[in-house]
Amino acid sequence: MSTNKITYRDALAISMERALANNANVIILGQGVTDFKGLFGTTIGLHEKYPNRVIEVPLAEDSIAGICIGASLNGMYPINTHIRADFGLLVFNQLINLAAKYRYMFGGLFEVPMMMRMIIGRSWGQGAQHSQSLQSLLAHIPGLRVVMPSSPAAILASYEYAIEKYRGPVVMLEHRLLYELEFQDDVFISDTPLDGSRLIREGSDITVVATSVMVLEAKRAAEYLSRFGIMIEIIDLHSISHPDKEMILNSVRKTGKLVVADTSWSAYGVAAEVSRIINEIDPSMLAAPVINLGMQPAPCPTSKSLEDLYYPDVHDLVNAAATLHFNSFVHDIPLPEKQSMTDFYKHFKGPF
Amino acid sequence: MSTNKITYRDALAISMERALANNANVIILGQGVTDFKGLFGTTIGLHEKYPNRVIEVPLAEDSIAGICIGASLNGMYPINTHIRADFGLLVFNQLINLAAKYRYMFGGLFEVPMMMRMIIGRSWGQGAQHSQSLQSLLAHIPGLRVVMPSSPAAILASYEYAIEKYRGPVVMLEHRLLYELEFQDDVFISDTPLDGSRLIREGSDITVVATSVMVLEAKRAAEYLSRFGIMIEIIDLHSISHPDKEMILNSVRKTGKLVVADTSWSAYGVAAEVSRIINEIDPSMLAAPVINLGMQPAPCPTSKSLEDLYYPDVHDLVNAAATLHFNSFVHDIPLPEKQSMTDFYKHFKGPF
Amino acid sequence: MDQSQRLEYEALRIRMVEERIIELYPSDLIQSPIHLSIGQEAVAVGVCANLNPTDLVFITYRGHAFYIAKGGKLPELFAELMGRRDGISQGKAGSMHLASPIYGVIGASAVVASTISHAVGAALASKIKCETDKIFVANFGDGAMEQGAFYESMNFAALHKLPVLFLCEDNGLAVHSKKSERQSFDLATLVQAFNIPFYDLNEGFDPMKVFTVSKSAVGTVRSTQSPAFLRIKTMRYMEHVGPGEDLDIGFRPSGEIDRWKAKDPISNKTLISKHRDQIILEIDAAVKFALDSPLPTIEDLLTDVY
Amino acid sequence: MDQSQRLEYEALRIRMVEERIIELYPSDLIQSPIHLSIGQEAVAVGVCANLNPTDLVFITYRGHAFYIAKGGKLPELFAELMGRRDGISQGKAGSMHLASPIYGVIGASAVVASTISHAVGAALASKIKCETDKIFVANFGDGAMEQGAFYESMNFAALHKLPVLFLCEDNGLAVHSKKSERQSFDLATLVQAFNIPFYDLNEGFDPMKVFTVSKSAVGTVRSTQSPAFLRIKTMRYMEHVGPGEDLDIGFRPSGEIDRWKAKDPISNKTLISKHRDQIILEIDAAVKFALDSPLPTIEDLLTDVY
Ligand SMILES: Cc1ncc(C[n+]2csc(CCOP(=O)(O)OP(=O)(O)O)c2C)c(N)n1
Ligand SMILES: Cc1ncc(C[n+]2csc(CCOP(=O)(O)OP(=O)(O)O)c2C)c(N)n1
Ligand SMILES: [Mg+2]
Ligand SMILES: [Mg+2]
Repeated sequence: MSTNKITYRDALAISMERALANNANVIILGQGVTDFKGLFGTTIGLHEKYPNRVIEVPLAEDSIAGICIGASLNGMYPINTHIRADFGLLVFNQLINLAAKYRYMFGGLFEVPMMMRMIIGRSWGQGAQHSQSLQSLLAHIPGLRVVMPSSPAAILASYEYAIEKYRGPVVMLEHRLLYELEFQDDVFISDTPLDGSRLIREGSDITVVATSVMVLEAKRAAEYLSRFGIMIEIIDLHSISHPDKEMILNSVRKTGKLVVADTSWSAYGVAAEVSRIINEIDPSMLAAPVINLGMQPAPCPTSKSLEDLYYPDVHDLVNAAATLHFNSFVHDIPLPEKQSMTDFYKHFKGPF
Repeated sequence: MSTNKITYRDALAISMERALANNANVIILGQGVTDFKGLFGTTIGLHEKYPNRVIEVPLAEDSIAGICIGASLNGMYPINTHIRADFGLLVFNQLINLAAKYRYMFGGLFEVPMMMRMIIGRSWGQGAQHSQSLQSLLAHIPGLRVVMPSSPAAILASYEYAIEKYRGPVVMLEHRLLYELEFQDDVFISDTPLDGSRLIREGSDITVVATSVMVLEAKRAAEYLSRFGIMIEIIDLHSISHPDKEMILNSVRKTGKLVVADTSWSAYGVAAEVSRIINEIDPSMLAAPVINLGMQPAPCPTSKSLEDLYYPDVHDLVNAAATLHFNSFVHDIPLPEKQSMTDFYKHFKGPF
Repeated sequence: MDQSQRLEYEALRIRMVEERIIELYPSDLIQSPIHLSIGQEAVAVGVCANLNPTDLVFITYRGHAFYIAKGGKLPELFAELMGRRDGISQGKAGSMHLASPIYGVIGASAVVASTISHAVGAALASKIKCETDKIFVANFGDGAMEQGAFYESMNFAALHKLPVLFLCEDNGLAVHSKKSERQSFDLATLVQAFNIPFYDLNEGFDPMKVFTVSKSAVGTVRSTQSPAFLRIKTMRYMEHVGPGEDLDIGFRPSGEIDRWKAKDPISNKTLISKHRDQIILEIDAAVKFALDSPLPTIEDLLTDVY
Repeated sequence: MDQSQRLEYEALRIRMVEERIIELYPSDLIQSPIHLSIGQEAVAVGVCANLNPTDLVFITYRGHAFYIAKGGKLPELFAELMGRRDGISQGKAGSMHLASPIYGVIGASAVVASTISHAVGAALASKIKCETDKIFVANFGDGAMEQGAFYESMNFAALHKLPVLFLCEDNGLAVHSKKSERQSFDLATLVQAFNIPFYDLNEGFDPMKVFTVSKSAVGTVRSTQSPAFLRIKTMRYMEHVGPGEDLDIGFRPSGEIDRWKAKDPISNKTLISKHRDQIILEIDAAVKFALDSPLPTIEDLLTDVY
């Protein structure tokens, strides 16, 4: 699928609308899905059109997740929303102990097709409890598909596939910072868009494996570095639970140098998993140490001055790539200013 | 601390008893902590001795975890038990969104010293919901100390330190299969036993990094292989959140060959993290691909015939080490029979 | 047989299945934690006699009785308990995760209270599909009512007027812990707070009384397509998990079980001698089926993960 | 001033602090989501006037009013909102995570209902320490009562007879969702199920009425060292989060707020003009303190993690 000039939010809204229109079994359950803000504009008007199938819910995440499993067992395709991924921690019992295991545990007697949409918060003082990225926790668990779409095309392809073709539980981790952005030349073609990664840009010098909003930062870094003749290859990990290992291996075989840029912490995170993938096959493809960029090893602070230091961005990516390229922390590439990503993409002041 | 001929269970019982005796602020809350089975024999008689401080609780994991945080904020040292780590998923909101962040989020105004004891189940048909090992999920989160003690000495040292000296939330992942075992020449000396790893055995050929019960399997494999002149170095990871990186790096620098043997799944797990630790410093220390042994990528099946295939054991460890040693899947080392670990250690039939 | 005799027969059949499980246990053929319903059979048979095959029940790890009462077959049950390829779930489930979709038994969970919300969700689906004939039974123990998920589920079911029967099998124990150590609420008042009709029965040993009260409760749910609550007091004769008893340990009031047994028609000699031989034959055949079934292999290990 | 005047003064002071926050907001000096208590101030001042400094309150992301009413200082508050080094928590907390341990304000959480159990746990500790003079206030909104954690907390507090005041600040809304879309229970009956004394007040605009009813509720908790429940109906004048109003969107019954404001003594002109200047001076000084405070730096980034 290819999209032009639509925002990430548009793609989500289109996906939700199409799902309801095309499939009478789709239901959407979540806090705020029926109100005038419609979960950051992704469900506006849908309750009016499908009053029985777009359902406002009590503040009771655990049971709502279980209700979705029950509805799925009885023929529905539930889409359960969480305005912050952090609140998703309340559904870990249902998601991990039940949904992920349901098919296997009963030897294939049941299936529980359903989707959890979890939105990752960032900036404007979201703080420690509105900013977490839980992809590695969920991707550790067999039975779950965990996807971090980084563009409208990724959303359109993978949401439709999940809802129409796939028969298990899927967790979609959306990034709030991307919602307002328009994308150009955004193409995503895949027969199985819940699996695999996306080659975003080819380059011969350094591989950057990135997730979600970090894919955009990687693009900015790559453009910047190309001016200095350093060619970055960018892989959008996309399917966190089922990445394209061959794509990663082939790229690192070519470049020998790797930066991983993730939205969460590095320890036991995406950075760790990418190193595992390489080391199980052939660590000698790495010509240099891997540089991993993620959140600082602390809860997220609220103050903007700390938050800007907390998250890695284009500045850190350029520095990492230059360090690898020149095999030295001291290099001649001038670093782009450490400018808040929020300021760059859009002056984000809510709604939250 | 050094122990001789006491069981893992004894060490837990001693730790609980000493904690209550030495520190009037210690309270133990959990299902079954006051009954005659006393959480697999680790709290027997304590309620009779400390009726107000050893407290049976309703089946309400979420609020009990919160109650522990509240009690901690008001001066207690709560020990909260979970008879299966799987039920720990119900406390992820309190543990991750609250306990782990409490000190940082309030800029150091509060501390929440407390301990979660989570027991990992295995064998005799525990199945998908009584067998999980959640270390990597928890160790991803800054603010938590996550420890997997593999012996009585490790328990005695780290529980006492956690309760008497450390001022934050600690998760202890105990392994049910170890409870009945006696240990000899079991020594653990550390000033900060919630951090760091343990060098269990020195060897020049292959490094095995193992967790929990896999440390014991690694020892069996090492003894077996020593008969064939293959010398295994064993590192017990011990502190999953704060492993001794230098110890791992030094060992792999020496051997060039690495096997990671963990109690959970490999993806986004301990296996991944160990590779991250190496690759951030110098992947060239690896002379061969890493072999990672963990649970098969599926929920845990109940049937013993499947369960025996599901978990890695001494057979797989010997095979992995021999493969690395001879740089070939085809090697001359006869493999020890794939015998159920349960059968080997003790014929385990409950109590559950 | 009249209704009462049929119910007693069904209850006896369940008891004899579980007694066979106990008999087999020392052989290690069944390598699975077992939570027996001995003493509680009347609940399952009395309630299920009011259900249609299309009604769905959502059960727990203590699920043998409901599995059988709702129509689940014995050969597949024994094969599952023995971890065999021809078990209900090919040996992947074991005793704690029974299910029988064709008879309306949805998957049992070993996490307390975790399927209550599933029943509510299935009922929501039914309402959205404009079905008016089905009901959904959430079966749980007294301990499960301490979980927030139970409360949240009642709120949602009452709010959306969903055809759910909340069925509490109240044996007064959670493992070894008594209700007074765990609960401070009056159940009738709690349920009333949600304006959910409350049915209560103390004589859970009597299949016919269970049948009668659940006829009303099930009828209410079916006709109003709204939730009702049924609490049945019952008695667990055996230990919480495992094949033994736990009487001599002294944590249970002595005589409690004996007094209950004296009123329990399934312990009745005449009933037993009348049906014994036939049921034994049936169980023998089921056990044979299980023993003849192969164990699953590496080929099965990674199927159905997703 | 008499009690009533003092309470009105306190409420006005809180309102003026929040009005200053609104004023400052467009400057981007406060880069933090803000959940204002404007319209709800009477609850905080009326309840806290019955509390001792050693009593602990457990608050929420909508915490400015309780923070101030319990004694929290304004300079550190403004510095915290502006993310400064001299803020309550050095800028790491922001508006959603206020606290003031010396005045008995324990850390606010932005996860709905997540601190109710903390109050219960602190009360448990107090009981174990044989204290008999302290009480613990769990403050939460109407929406929080849908969370299982709320129910579990009531069960535990009632079971162990803990000195907890469950205080529901009932503004009828969770973000934009009305109670009728979320709740099916009758609160009085629910609370009664736990045998917890229930106090209810509709006139949450009146600080003196709040004071009086909470005097009884607090008194009950203190004297019985057992839980009590106090629900106070109140009105959120502003949007759920942010500095604006949400009246013209049409999801709230029109006139609802105006009718409430008409009864709200804090909107009273005489009161305002009497205290205005003095409070402005105090707030000016607090804002100045905040503006003079440096921003935290990389040195602060990784402190206090553990
Ligand atoms: C969430 C959770 N906590 C604890 C356990 C351990 N456990 C298994 S059964 C049980 C008792 C449940 O009591 P009840 O609901 O009354 O059911 P009964 O066993 O009496 O049928 C407990 C605590 C569990 N399985 N799940
Ligand atoms: C567990 C959780 N779910 C959802 C949210 C998003 N959220 C923030 S405030 C709020 C409404 C809470 O309503 P109420 O408890 O009545 O408090 P009020 O905001 O009205 O003071 C919601 C749903 C959250 N913060 N935490
Ligand atoms: Mg029970
Ligand atoms: Mg509210």
